[in-house]
Amino acid sequence: MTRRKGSLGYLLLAPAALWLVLFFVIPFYSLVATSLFDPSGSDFRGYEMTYHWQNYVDVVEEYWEPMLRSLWYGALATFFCLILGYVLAYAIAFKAGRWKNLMLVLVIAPFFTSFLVRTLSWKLILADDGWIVDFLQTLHILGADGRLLVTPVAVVLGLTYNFLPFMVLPLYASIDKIDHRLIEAAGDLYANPVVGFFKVTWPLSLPGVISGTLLTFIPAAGDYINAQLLGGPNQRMVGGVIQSLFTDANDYPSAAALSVIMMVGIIAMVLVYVRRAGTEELL
Amino acid sequence: MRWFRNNLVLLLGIAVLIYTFIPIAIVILMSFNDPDNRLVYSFDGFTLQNWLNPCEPDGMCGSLWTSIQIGFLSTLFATILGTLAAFALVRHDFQGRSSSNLLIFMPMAAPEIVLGSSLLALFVAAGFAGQLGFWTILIAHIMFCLSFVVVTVRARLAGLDDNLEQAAMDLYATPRQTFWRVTFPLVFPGILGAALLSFSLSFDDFIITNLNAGNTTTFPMYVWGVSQRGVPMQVNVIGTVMFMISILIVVGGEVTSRRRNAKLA
Amino acid sequence: QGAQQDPSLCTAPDVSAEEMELIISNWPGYIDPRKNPNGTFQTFQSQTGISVAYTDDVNDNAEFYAKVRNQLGACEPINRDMMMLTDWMAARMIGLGWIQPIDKAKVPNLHANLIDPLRDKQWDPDLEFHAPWQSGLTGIAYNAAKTGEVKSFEELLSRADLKGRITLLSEMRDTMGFMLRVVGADPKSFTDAEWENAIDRLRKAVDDEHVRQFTGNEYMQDLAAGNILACEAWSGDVIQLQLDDPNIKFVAPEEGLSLWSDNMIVPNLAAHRANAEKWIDYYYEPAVAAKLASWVNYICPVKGAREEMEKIDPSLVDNELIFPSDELLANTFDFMPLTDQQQVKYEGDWSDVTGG
Amino acid sequence: MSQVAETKGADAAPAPDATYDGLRLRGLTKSFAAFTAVDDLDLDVPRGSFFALLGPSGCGKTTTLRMVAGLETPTSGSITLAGQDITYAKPYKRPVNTVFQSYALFPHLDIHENVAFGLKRRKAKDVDAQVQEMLDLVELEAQARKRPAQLSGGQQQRVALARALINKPEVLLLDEPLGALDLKLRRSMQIELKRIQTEVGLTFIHVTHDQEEAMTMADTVAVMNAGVIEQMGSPAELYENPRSTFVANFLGQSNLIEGRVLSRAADLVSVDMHGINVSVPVDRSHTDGDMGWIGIRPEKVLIGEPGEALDAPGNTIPGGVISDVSFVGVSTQYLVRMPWGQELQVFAQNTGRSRLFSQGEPVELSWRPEYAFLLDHAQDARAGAQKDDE
Amino acid sequence: MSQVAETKGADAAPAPDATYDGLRLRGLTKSFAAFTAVDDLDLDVPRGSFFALLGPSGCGKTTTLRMVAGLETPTSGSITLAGQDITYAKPYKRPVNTVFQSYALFPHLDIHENVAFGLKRRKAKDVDAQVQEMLDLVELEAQARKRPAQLSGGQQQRVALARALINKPEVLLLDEPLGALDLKLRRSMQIELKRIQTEVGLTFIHVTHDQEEAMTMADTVAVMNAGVIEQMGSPAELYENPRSTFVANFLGQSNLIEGRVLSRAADLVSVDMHGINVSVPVDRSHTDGDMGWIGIRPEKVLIGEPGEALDAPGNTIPGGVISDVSFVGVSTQYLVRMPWGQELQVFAQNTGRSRLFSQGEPVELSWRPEYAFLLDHAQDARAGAQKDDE
Ligand SMILES: Nc1ncnc2c1ncn2[C@@H]1O[C@H](COP(=O)(O)OP(=O)(O)OP(=O)(O)O)[C@@H](O)[C@H]1O
Ligand SMILES: Nc1ncnc2c1ncn2[C@@H]1O[C@H](COP(=O)(O)OP(=O)(O)OP(=O)(O)O)[C@@H](O)[C@H]1O
Ligand SMILES: [Mg+2]
Ligand SMILES: [Mg+2]
Repeated sequence: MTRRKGSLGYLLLAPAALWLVLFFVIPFYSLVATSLFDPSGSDFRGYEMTYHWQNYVDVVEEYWEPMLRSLWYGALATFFCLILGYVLAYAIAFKAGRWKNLMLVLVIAPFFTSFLVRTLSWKLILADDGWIVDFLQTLHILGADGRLLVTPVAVVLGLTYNFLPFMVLPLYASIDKIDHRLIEAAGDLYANPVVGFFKVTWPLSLPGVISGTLLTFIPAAGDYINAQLLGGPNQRMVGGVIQSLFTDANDYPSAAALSVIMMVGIIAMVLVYVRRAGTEELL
Repeated sequence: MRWFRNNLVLLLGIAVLIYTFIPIAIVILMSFNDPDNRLVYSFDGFTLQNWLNPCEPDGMCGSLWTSIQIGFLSTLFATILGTLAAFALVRHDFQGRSSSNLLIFMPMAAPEIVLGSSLLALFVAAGFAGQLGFWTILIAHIMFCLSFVVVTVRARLAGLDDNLEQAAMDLYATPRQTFWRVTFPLVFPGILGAALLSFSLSFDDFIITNLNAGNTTTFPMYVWGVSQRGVPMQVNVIGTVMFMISILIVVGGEVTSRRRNAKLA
Repeated sequence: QGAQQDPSLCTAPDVSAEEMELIISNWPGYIDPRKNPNGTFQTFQSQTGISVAYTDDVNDNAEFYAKVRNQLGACEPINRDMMMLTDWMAARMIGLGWIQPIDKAKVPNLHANLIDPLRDKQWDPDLEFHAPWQSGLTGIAYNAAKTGEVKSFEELLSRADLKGRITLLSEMRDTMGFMLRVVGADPKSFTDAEWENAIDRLRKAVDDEHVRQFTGNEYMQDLAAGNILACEAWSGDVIQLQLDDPNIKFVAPEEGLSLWSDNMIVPNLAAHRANAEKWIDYYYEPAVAAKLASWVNYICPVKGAREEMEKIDPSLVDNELIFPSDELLANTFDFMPLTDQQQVKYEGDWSDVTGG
Repeated sequence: MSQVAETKGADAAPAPDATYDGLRLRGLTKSFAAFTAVDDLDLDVPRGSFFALLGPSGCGKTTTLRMVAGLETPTSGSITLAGQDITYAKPYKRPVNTVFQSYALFPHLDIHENVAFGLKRRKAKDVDAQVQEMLDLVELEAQARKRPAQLSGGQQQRVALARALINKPEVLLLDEPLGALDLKLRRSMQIELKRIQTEVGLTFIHVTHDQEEAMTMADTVAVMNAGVIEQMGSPAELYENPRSTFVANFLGQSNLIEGRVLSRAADLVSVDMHGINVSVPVDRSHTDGDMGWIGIRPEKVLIGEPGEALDAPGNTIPGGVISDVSFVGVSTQYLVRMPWGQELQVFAQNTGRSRLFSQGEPVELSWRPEYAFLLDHAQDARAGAQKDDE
Repeated sequence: MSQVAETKGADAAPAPDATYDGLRLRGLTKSFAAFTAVDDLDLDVPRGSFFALLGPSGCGKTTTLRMVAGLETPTSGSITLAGQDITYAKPYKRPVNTVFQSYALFPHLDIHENVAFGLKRRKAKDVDAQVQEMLDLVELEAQARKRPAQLSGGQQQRVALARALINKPEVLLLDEPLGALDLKLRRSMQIELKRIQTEVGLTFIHVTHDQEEAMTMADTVAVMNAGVIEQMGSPAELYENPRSTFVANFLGQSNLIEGRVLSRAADLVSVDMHGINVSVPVDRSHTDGDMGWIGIRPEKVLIGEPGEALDAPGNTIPGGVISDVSFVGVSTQYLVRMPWGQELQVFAQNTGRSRLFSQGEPVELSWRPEYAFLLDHAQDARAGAQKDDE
């Protein structure tokens, strides 16, 4: 599809861009500034700008572990979301018929209830002497004193659950527009459903896959609340570290530095990923 | 058996849906809960009390109303701005397209706490310290919903061939008409998805909201607050109602549109 | 310098006389039902004719600090006349000069009725800036149905059968106070070395996965649901739990108890200071205090409330956790005020261990 | 002829029999909601034959092919290929390929990859060479690396053709595969198709609106109408001896003149046509009522000045008047109004030998009896004819 | 003829002049990356004329139409309509509608809404009535409430036609609008199109691969090849008197026989054709070299037994041998091998009058000089002819 040249593009982009510049870029700029403040500053003594790049080195040394963990959990959650989400989106787009819109809203409806309540429910379900754990224990998938809560499993499950819609909706949006006759053609040309899927459906749905994975991975990797409620000290994610550095320790420079690193890191990964997927033109 | 094979995907899809419903089931159940103790979240007995006076807990319904208003407004604006931007990014070529893309992704990656407080700092610096509340929350929500809208709409827009738009133009449709009569209907699923996402995002956001709320209270803020002293079961009522309403709206829409079609045919 | 302000310079004209209003931020569920016509809240409004805008948006001291520091630090209004914050946070804000003094003459009840254990705080010895709203004890709670008595923190952190089934509180001072005691230091005054000891001890417990989580009030849920057997707990909550599960027990650990209070303080630029003082004085009337205590079940900081309680709810009169005996309080400690570097360092260490 | 016989036989015993080695449809029906697109259709396509399917727009051709390809599940009926039932077999399991009327090219693959698709799926050897060859054949070597969207309509159609053809399937379904090509290109594609079909001995089912194409290429032609097969047979047979007014009008043009049967001799049926006595061979008479339609092809009608000796024994009809003349490359087309008011069509080749007649001139018509045919009077004389606005 | 003149004139002064009230293209060029689809094209379409555009697949017809419709911006050149430059005017501002080769129906609207689209945009009155009428015209009344996806190919094409036609635009661009229709339907649609065009006096630019269609319907036919116009003129003129081998081969068939110009008289050019002396009228001779191609249409060639008197004065060529006979409905096609080895095509109508010749028989050919034409020897004798695999 051809991209039109000319100023209309700017015109369309302007409002959103302006908004983001005002309410994101400027704050982000002050964030970067903060990350270079002298770490010995405090609300009592004030902060002075000493371009203290050391902050970055320090936080990396200090917190590389939760950083990696975040990326890892984020990736896992994204992966599971992709699998679950694709099935669901595909079913809605091609099989739901007249129930399309209903199913679509059903996907998101559970998320109109408060996050906290949902998580409390999960805690009830996954409770140490809840039936799921018992079940898994009887199957000896879990040890006798094994548990789900406060384990990586619980955290990833929480992430997967809470970010599923961010995967499904974009996926649906792009699967829905695939011309069914192409899939028929593939079948006619000896592609069994599986091959047909990977040779035709999948490539044609790539825009959705890209968007979906981005919408899932980026916030999931930055999330901390799931880790805090469903995980323990050993599952903390970088988001949580930033949270506590900021609110509890009031170590604003470190918090800022860590944030910047995290953002840049995630975005970098994203770009690499998009290049890998060979879909720059989608950006 | 063949039926089963043909509908396998649909069945799997429904299975996934059910997975997303598990917690809701509990929420619905809990909305009928008669708790022995307000600190403990467990089903102790059946009652209709929660349904009969859902607004009993101090300030809950007020905060809910605030959240709904903010949810709708931010969804509206974010969806409009975001859709426009998505069009710009997919359909147009201009200097700094790729950097605009970065600009779109950054907010999604920003940790809420720092983002929220930098934003607060901005408001204070701009002398809005006194006016913190509804509007500042709205501004913030639009800001972080935008990215999600853009990316979602783009998923629909990418590779959508422009033959049909050309046909429309050829049939005297001005760009605006072309958009509303042809492009929009074709892109609608994407926009709908984006809108739904924005609403759930806005409706569930705690940290950024909390920082910029002044002494306005949104529903999530309320829930976080009370959770310290035990969640009142009415919260589940609200959850259930929100869930039901969203479904009713769709079903209603479906039915009416069917009727209209029926009449036409 | 820094974000520090001078309260005397950062004031707003008191318009209490013209507009009979009062804006309060408090912890959730920290007051008897406001809708109740003869509850303390309505009574105050009808007596004084002041309409109170009451929001319970204080979920956490640090979080609240983040919420207001930009404004207060720049001598900008936060549109509140009063908020209830825990000792150390109140102390910090007072230290930063963000808090307005309370006119001694306007609050006779406070000075008359405040119970002795809460007087003479290092950071505000003669109640110039703060007035305790409610107080509480931090100790150990355990589920007698599932495990034997847990007498001490030592035990809590080492007993094999508790491995992975205990939680500690996520506020640094709560937990570290005990940790310092465990390593034989005094929370009221300790050295960095002692701190290191204490934090290491804790880190060990965490690394062995002996400690399951660091929580806010969620521990109640887990304790009741049986996910955990014992935990560090706040007295008021335990009373609540006991109501339907007598097996939940609160013990004063051998290391002692930490006694804390949430304090009413008036921020800079508050527009209704006089009304705020009316509020304070009102809640220091024993009858009112008793009514409040009977509902929130925390330690009531008001002398004479116990007698009043006889009339309201005799069952609570002898409850040590509401009207603690002197011997119980004899064994309490509180946490020394921290310089801001200490604050940053210790909280930093803390969040490294707890994962935040 | 044989096919027709078989169909007949099958009507009697509709059970698909395992011995038949071609493609056999029995009682095939497809309904969309209320609308029945294909209606209890019986068809036999002998293995290795070039089978043409003709029919008006919307008569169910594509639907039929889609059912054979397995892309549409029949509402009822059965499809057997070489004796085994494939009614419900999955598309990718059938040795059948389709050239889709709507092309259905893969937009994300370039031309080369599109054409290679089928072979790759079956792990064929030297794919590239074959694809090259096939692209040469459809004259698209130059476009190999373009995306479908960058091709012209006709080029896209050729890609669709190549993509199916390259697989050399047992049965190839061609749904108007040459409709978007210019005459010359179409002709050479026809030759290629025919060559491949005969060389490899494939079965082609070819839907086309180009009757000449059907006539020249197919061994068997079936005319379909409103979801059913009207007549089936060799091209010449269908053209020379149509069995129904629909076929008579739909395939080429026919003059249908009302007539009353006078007598049926052993070999001739003699008919009174508006007072003129004409005769029709028995094997060309398809009605046993005593009224009928006498049919004659326009190019079989000779035209001449009144009294001019036309070398056609019998059947001379006087009193015609030229009411319209139109010039069409190869020949001139006359409309002649007859005494009984009907207008008859006459084609005369522009050999430049016989002179052209002009409007209003009186003429005499005539034709040889063996070219006429007699149809059931119950049928609509205009069935299948073009509805021009009278 | 006039158009050609105009084109010529314009070549001299390519400035689009404001007086011309038709559609005028000047130096129109469209390149996709390296590839040039339309190459410096000049064209004049008089107002109210029915203009047919013929050309091989991929020669640039659609691209040209798209530029006229404003859907493609020309790389260079200008488009003027009724004197005013619309080269860069917005599509929706042009009084031009298109029947898209790929239909481009709106999938989310039903047929009725699709057809109504244009009228609604222009706030027309009694839309429904008009739409009804139009749907009747294309015989889709029954389908009004179906979605495009539920229609057959031909039905979709008719919707596309109706959707554009209903707007009665000044200029209507038809890109193979009838390609997917069966013969009869196509004929009646042709009649309707012609009727509307003349009644309302619209300008139609009609791309088609059906040469008979072009011949019968168009006032002017242009033959396009590789992005340029080869020849333009009335149908008869193009057919009778082609100026280039491409046109001669592309429009119908031609026998092109090498010859050496002997002498050029006032009215006749006489040419030596492999030893036989044939003559060609001057106005039919399009070369001034001394070699040339003598062209003659197959149906203009008479065939007879050796010595049989063929009533064609002059130009009798003996020594032919029938090398192939094929039967095509209306006529029989012979291939005759001539003494100099070339095979000539001969069409004989099946009047049943002259007897059929069979393969191997010796025959004599002949034609009237006024039917022959002479072409530039520099051109490829096979240009535009079908490339069959010899
Ligand atoms: N977007 C494009 N990019 C590259 N080449 C293109 C593009 N569009 C068309 N072409 C080329 O331009 C040439 C002309 O295309 P056009 O569609 O005008 O042909 P056409 O005359 O309409 O052919 P047909 O009769 O098959 O429709 C073709 O060779 C085609 O490959
Ligand atoms: N999905 C559908 N829903 C309803 N009706 C349909 C559907 N698909 C096809 N039809 C109808 O079935 C009939 C046959 O369609 P089909 O495509 O087989 O026609 P066709 O013979 O291929 O015509 P054409 O020559 O125009 O392609 C048409 O009248 C069409 O309207
Ligand atoms: Mg079809
Ligand atoms: Mg074209």
